Amino acid sequence: QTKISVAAAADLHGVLDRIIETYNSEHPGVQIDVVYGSSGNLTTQIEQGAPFDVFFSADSDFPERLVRNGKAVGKPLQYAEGHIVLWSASMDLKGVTVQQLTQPRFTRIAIANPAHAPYGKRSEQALRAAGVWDAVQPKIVMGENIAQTAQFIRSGNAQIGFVAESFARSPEAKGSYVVVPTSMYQPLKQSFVLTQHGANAALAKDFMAYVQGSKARAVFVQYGFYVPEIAAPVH
Amino acid sequence: MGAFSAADTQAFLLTLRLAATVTLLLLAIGMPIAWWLAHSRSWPSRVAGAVVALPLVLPPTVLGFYLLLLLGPNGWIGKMMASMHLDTLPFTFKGLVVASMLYSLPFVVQPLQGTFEAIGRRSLEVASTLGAGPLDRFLSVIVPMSWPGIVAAAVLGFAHTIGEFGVVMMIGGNRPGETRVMSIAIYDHFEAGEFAQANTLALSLVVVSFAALLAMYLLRRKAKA
Amino acid sequence: MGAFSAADTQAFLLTLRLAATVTLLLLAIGMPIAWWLAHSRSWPSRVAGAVVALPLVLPPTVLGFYLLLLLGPNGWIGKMMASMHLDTLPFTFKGLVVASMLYSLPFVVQPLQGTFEAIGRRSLEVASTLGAGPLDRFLSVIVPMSWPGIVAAAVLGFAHTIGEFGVVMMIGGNRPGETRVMSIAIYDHFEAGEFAQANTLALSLVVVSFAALLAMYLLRRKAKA
Amino acid sequence: MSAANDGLRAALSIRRGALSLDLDIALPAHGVTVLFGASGSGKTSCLRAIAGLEHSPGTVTFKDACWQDDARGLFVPTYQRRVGYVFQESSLFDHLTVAGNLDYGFRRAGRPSSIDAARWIDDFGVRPLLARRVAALSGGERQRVAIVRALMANPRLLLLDEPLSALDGSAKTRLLAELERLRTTLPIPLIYVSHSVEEVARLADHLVLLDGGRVVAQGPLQQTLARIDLPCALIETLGSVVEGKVSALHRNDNLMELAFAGGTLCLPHAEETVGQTLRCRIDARDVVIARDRATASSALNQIHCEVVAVIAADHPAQCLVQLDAHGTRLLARITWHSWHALGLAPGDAVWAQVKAVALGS
Amino acid sequence: MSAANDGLRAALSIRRGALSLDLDIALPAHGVTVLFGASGSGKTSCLRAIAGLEHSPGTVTFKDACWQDDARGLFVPTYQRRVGYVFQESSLFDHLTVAGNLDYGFRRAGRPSSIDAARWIDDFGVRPLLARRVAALSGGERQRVAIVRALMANPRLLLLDEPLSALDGSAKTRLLAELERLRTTLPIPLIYVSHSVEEVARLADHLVLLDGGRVVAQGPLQQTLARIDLPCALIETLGSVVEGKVSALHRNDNLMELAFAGGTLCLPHAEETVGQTLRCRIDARDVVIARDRATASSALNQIHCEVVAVIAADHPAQCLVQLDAHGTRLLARITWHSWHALGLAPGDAVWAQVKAVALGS
Ligand SMILES: Nc1ncnc2c1ncn2[C@@H]1O[C@H](COP(=O)(O)OP(=O)(O)OP(=O)(O)O)[C@@H](O)[C@H]1O
Ligand SMILES: Nc1ncnc2c1ncn2[C@@H]1O[C@H](COP(=O)(O)OP(=O)(O)OP(=O)(O)O)[C@@H](O)[C@H]1O
Ligand code: MOO
Ligand SMILES: [Mg+2]
Ligand SMILES: [Mg+2]
Repeated sequence: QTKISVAAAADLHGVLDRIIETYNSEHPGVQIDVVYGSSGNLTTQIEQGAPFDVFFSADSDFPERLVRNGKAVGKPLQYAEGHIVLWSASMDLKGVTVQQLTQPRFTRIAIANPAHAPYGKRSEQALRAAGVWDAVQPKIVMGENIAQTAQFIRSGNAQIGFVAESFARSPEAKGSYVVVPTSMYQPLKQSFVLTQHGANAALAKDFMAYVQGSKARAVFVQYGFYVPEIAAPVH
Repeated sequence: MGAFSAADTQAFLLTLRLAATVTLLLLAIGMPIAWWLAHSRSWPSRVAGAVVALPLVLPPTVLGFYLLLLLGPNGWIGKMMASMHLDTLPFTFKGLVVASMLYSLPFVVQPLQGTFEAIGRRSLEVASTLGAGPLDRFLSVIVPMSWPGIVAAAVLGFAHTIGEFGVVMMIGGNRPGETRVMSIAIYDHFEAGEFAQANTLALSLVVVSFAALLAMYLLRRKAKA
Repeated sequence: MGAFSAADTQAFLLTLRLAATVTLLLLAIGMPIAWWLAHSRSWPSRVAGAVVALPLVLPPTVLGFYLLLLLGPNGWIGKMMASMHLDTLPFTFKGLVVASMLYSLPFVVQPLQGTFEAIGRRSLEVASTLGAGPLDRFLSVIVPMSWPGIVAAAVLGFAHTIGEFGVVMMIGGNRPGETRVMSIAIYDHFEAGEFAQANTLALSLVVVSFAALLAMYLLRRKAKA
Repeated sequence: MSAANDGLRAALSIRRGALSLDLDIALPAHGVTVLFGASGSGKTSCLRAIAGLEHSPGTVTFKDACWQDDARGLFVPTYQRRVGYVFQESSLFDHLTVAGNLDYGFRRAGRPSSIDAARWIDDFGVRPLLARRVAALSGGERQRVAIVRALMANPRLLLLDEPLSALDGSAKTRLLAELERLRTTLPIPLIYVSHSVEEVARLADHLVLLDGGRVVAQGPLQQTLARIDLPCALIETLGSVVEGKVSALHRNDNLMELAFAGGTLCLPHAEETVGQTLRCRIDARDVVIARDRATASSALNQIHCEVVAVIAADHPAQCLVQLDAHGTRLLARITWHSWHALGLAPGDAVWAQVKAVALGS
Repeated sequence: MSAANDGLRAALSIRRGALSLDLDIALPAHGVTVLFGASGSGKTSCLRAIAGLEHSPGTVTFKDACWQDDARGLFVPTYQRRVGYVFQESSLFDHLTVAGNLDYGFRRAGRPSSIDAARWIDDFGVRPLLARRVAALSGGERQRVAIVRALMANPRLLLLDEPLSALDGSAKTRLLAELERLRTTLPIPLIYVSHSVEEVARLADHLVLLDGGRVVAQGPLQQTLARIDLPCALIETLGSVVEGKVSALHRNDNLMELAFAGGTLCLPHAEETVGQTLRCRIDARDVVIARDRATASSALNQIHCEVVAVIAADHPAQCLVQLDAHGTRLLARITWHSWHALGLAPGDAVWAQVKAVALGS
């Protein structure tokens, strides 16, 4: 088998492509297709029979839901930890805190949809922790997933918003960002799982092992993720 | 079956408001355009025909992509609006109206054009000899004679706007009461795994729509008989 | 401007294949349906009219939602297909064809119905007296006389399929060469921040589409003249 | 009316809005049947029912085929009846040229070699129009194309709904002559709707008179014309028809003599030959009644007759005098003033004077 | 043709496919002008250009208004010309009832009280149809509705394109009588397209003859009819028209006498009154020429005439004899046989015999 299909959370845009590139250079002749989306969307699709072999979620809840439903095999494994930042393409955010988002100069605040994008859920946690969730409601615009949310900010349509740190630190990213203290939200235990569809795919298992290897972890770090010392089963 | 939440009701009403606004505006501008396209054989009208039809073949995501760039604060329309101290259009109801009008224009113009082309010149000539000027002829001959086409245009325009998802996804921002229309709300429920709520919402839309369509069909046949 | 990658080419061709397949199938089944709707005044035909029009007012997400529930491994059609050892339809090209046909059906039927209604009975009566049976009359009278309507139906159906995003998003699964159509590919580029590639792809679609539309418009006017 | 009929038999009950027409007709398998009646009397409705374009309850049989029998649930669709139909209003296909229109039925009939299409195209003056679009034809041109188109479809029965009403005098004369020729050469029966007396006289072998929603009379032309129980307006419009044999030609004067039981009529000669059977209609108003044979008058024909009856004409000043010339009925419309001045009474012997030219065209 | 004209003046160069018609006509401000010509001679094209439905190069003026002057780039659109137009083919609005059709132009004319709509509706027999859908009308009914609709739009000029061709005999007679009445009561000019001689004779005050793409003659009716330079076929179809005054009524016989310069004609009487000017057409074939005055004949009218000229008629057996009855031209169509038998020659004194009934309807 030379071809597998991977479903990945939208925050992995870039980093996963890079990892597959390096994997490919070591395993010529194999093909790994990636589909990005919000973790919730991908989970629902897998539940409905979408033929993905591996699922990279932005958190650990969605992979666990798949395991519970019998749509995935084995335990979800954490491959990285994700953090959120406040990012703007046009403003200097030095010293800006989440509390200050109520200021009138921020007319539009972009977040991912908390209903099915883990990054959105974390953004909501941070806003609630700051006590401004209700106050900023009229300014909130939601992206379907974190990548679309980043687009709202990148194109200037929203002056500011919450994105994965990886987006704000990517080489092409313009503007400035400030880190949101991890005390204000639960950092994302980004986990992946082998799906029912991929249960017998040797290539999938091999690729999953590769992702946990040191080379891949280096790439994650390079793109702004945090990598746990040991890729141990979550919980 | 899940409950019909206040948020869902809001999405429902917003959708109807959007579709109604867009349909009325489109009928108003679509009729003269369709008439022109139906009866002129000049070069400009042919090119215009193709331009009007363009949104037909553009995926909503393409349209949304360009609209976001064009209407956003860095786009030239966005800059123009900002210089006039107007809000930029993305993430607003007005923005959805503009986008949906662009998107649904051909769906209104095409059926109108089809019926207009089917109306022979004779009826218009007769009306002229009976003293009816151009506008009068339009209202007293063309409109009643092309009634089925107008109904079709309105239904297509309305429906296409209700069903619009891609463009709204790109430039809506999912704002309750402003840009969170039904299609988005259902998608959200679905993605969140809230099948019951998705089902309630979808079913209510199906029932209401079907009732409206059926009524329209029965009325339309009555009018013909 | 970004490069036109192999993946993009694949998406482009896949989209054209999907739209062409769907349009041909829809014209084939849409014509008899439209004729029936245009000329029968029976109750069943009125209800059928409303049913055919239903996808018009359904957001693609609703349609996609129900299709997924119905065609998926837990839906009754899905189970039926599984018991016949057939692949389930969601996330396959065939599935997209089925979904797009449902979705675009009214866009083909409505303009056809409009032109068919505009054709008087007399021409058909004349053809009867000249020995033309029902199918013959259809091909030799109705089709040539309703040419503008048929072209409109084909263009609308084709375009609506090309532009489809919501349904594909729900049941496509974004599989390269199988279900990753243009609208999805552009959205992906957009999300990935690959504006240049999104732009290339979108622009190529615009250019090709506009050329096709323009050619069609010019031809159509020629035929009329 | 016999049930065993080798022509067309239609028993239909036609209801359309105000119209309520109970039709029961039996038409011969050959020759021309004219359906005659006022506007709105149901002529078109009748043709449509025969062609199967309208389904009125009843039965229709044609020769060996049963086209409609509601008792048996039988209704043969129009296209299988092979009836040619020339509609009252123009009915050409807009999307085809004239040639395309003509070929439409011709092709479907299998372009039979028995059909001399070229001749009809010439006879009806359609050749110069072949390449035209239908929209570029005048009213008369359209109708000619429609007639040729119907003929070329090789029908078993030809229905014509006032085919000449859109034509002007000379075109009408030409077409009428053409139709008269068709009448003798076409091997199929024609049903011809008309409210023109001239057309009736020239074409009809068989006459069906419609009035007030019913068939007031039907039968062979002569018999029907001789009936005195018909409304006088009808009798008057119909006039009389003399049928005889050409007995002599006067080539110098371009005249010929037509011999019939009641005598000889002198009338203009065209291409007729001696011995040929000919029919000639005499308008009641063209007949002058005189007590004596006239001399030195341009009224060439003087026929000795007996006055049979007199009835009031439509106009109060006039009366209709039925004359008998050895078995042939003649009809004269004269004023009551003349009737009295001449002291006429049934049984009187008189001379009926008819100008040769009145008998001509 | 004077440039200062208070009626309609049209100088147009009409090109439509094969048709190439150079029109230059000046019509009086009152009365009926009949455009007469064969099928395809351009009558309809002409009306359309006058109504502004077609833009052929040239100029059109009507009374004080200039409707078209290409030199000045002027072209008044149809709806501002206020011309009534009755089309050759039915042209009712399908989406309206009969009443809706009638009201369409009436409303736009401001429903003027000067228009006695109710009377026209009754006169043309349209009242029972008012609530009908247009699809449920017979051919004749449609045309009647179209005429009333045009009248009710209160036009300044009425154009009628063969309005009677779809009608049967009796309906035609009735409508023709109605149009004749209109002719005298309507204060506006009518242009009437026709190829029926009867209609010409009954309605025309002014005649425009079209043939082969040009105007072969135009002018007041009598003058135009008297011209001998016209094609004989035309002369023959036109016949002659006698205009005189009603001089006596014979109520018992329902007859009346019409006195004119050449004598007296006796003809059926309807509602005419003594002193009324009346016009009566005499078909050439209805005139019998005799050397002597006939006695005991039902031919009531005998007029003393002089033979003016003889020309060959269309049929080789026949000739057309022009007679002069004290200034009124009469035309007789007789056979050459009779011409020779009677030994006629120009200058001879003869009796022209015409039946009273031939003059009637
Ligand atoms: N669909 C209809 N609904 C109601 N009445 C109708 C319908 N069709 C015809 N009629 C009426 O039926 C009568 C007969 O119509 P038909 O067309 O058969 O007459 P016709 O004899 O052909 O007359 P014409 O010589 O004017 O063509 C008319 O009075 C007409 O108004
Ligand atoms: N659009 C056109 N293109 C080409 N030829 C045309 C067009 N319209 C009319 N003609 C031709 O012009 C001629 C005159 O047409 P028109 O309709 O004016 O004749 P008409 O005198 O009204 O005849 P009719 O008595 O048959 O109605 C005809 O020979 C016709 O074929
Ligand atoms: O699952 Mo996401 O990356 O929060 O859209
Ligand atoms: Mg009829
Ligand atoms: Mg004409």
